[in-house]
Amino acid sequence: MLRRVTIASGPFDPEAEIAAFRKALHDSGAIVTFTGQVRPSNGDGSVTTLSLQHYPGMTERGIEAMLDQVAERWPLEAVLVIHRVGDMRPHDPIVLVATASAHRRAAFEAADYLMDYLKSRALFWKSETSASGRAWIEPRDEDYANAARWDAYPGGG
Amino acid sequence: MLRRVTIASGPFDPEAEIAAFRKALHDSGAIVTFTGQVRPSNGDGSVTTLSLQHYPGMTERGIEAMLDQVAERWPLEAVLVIHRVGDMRPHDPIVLVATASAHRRAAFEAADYLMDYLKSRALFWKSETSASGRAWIEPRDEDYANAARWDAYPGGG
Amino acid sequence: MAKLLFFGRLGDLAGGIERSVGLSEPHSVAALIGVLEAGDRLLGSALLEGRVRYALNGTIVDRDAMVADGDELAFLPPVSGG
Amino acid sequence: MAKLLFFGRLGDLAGGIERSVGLSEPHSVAALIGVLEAGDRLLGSALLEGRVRYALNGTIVDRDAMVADGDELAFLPPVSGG
Repeated sequence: MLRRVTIASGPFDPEAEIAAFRKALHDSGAIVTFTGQVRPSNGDGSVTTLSLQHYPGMTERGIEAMLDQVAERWPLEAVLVIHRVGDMRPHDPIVLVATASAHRRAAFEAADYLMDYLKSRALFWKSETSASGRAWIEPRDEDYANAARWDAYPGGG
Repeated sequence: MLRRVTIASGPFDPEAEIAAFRKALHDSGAIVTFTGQVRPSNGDGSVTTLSLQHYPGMTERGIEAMLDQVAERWPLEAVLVIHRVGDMRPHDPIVLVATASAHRRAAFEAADYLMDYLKSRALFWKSETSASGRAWIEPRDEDYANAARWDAYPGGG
Repeated sequence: MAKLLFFGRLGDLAGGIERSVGLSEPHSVAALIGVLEAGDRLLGSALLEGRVRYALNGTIVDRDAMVADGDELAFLPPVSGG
Repeated sequence: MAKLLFFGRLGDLAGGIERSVGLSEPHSVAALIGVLEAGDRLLGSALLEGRVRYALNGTIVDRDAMVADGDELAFLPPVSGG
């Protein structure tokens, strides 16, 4: 399985990355992508800056270990993970996951699984600055619940 | 819900379409895309041409009716469906589905659901030309099984 | 004249996707298939296969539906997706 | 010297993400937190919260793990994803 993991300290262009990812494929008919971007509002005020911190080295190793699991679980030709750190503004891309497979079910499930990992277990810490100041964000119950769905999953592609 | 359905008789550029789709969003933090492209081989020989036929008017109305269901079932800001017809070569894009939502679960599920519809129930007829001649393709059991998953689905995003 | 449309492999059997037939009086879909079968046994039996559906002016109908001059009747074999 | 790293909200409490401490002899993680708590009660209790994890040279450990000069000990509050 081709794989690339990038922690980006500056902006990235999701569509340019998806195009390069797709051009490198040989036998995949199914490509799934997830792009996460900064939402302009968080419910209780408008966000001006989102800041993401990671633990250089350990964050990457965690993602690579997750890709080992993904490679065993689903028949994928390629996987791409790009994750921003540093300061971002509304509408800036935060994360891109792309998966490619002969089978669309494998591509969907692997992308979904990776996003659940990145949202609930990967080593990133996030703070939001809005009109009411700066606040560190911890995972929502929803993120834990999404990730827990896979624990009971029978596996396979 | 913003929506666009296009039946394309010529090539399209998935990443240019995804970029335009994403630029038009106001409040979505989650964008899921599925791109389907012609595989170079089908197991028993290499494919030289894939031809897709549709029933102009009725095919589009079927997809629009499916988008009505999707809009009721998931809280999406926007949906895009582009589907090629005519003659295609290996690696040419066949279909693009993009969904955008505040919630990544809604974006994933809606894209997955739409692809199951497009693969198993939308009015497209496909023939493959390979070394062994031209053959019409009918749905695989897998496609029916994928689509049937949703019948027992409790719904909601 | 009524317009008949043959999709997918049915178009190969019919020798083309489109055909026009003059109907002096309305025919049921079943009766129309009977007329086609009289001219081409293979095509007729393909149109009667259980998985073939019929669309009259863009709406799925059964074999009792009546087809008149000016109508469009499409024969839809199982779809094959994208 | 051992390097201490404080991520997320722990960095605000520690007044910076990184701090160096000289260790004349190896200390357990628990003992090291005790030293930090003596200097800053608020930081100490935050480092002991149940959801905070400890990584010694990039591997998750518990509070019994021994930290020596040259080691890197990171305090990891609950992650918040992308």
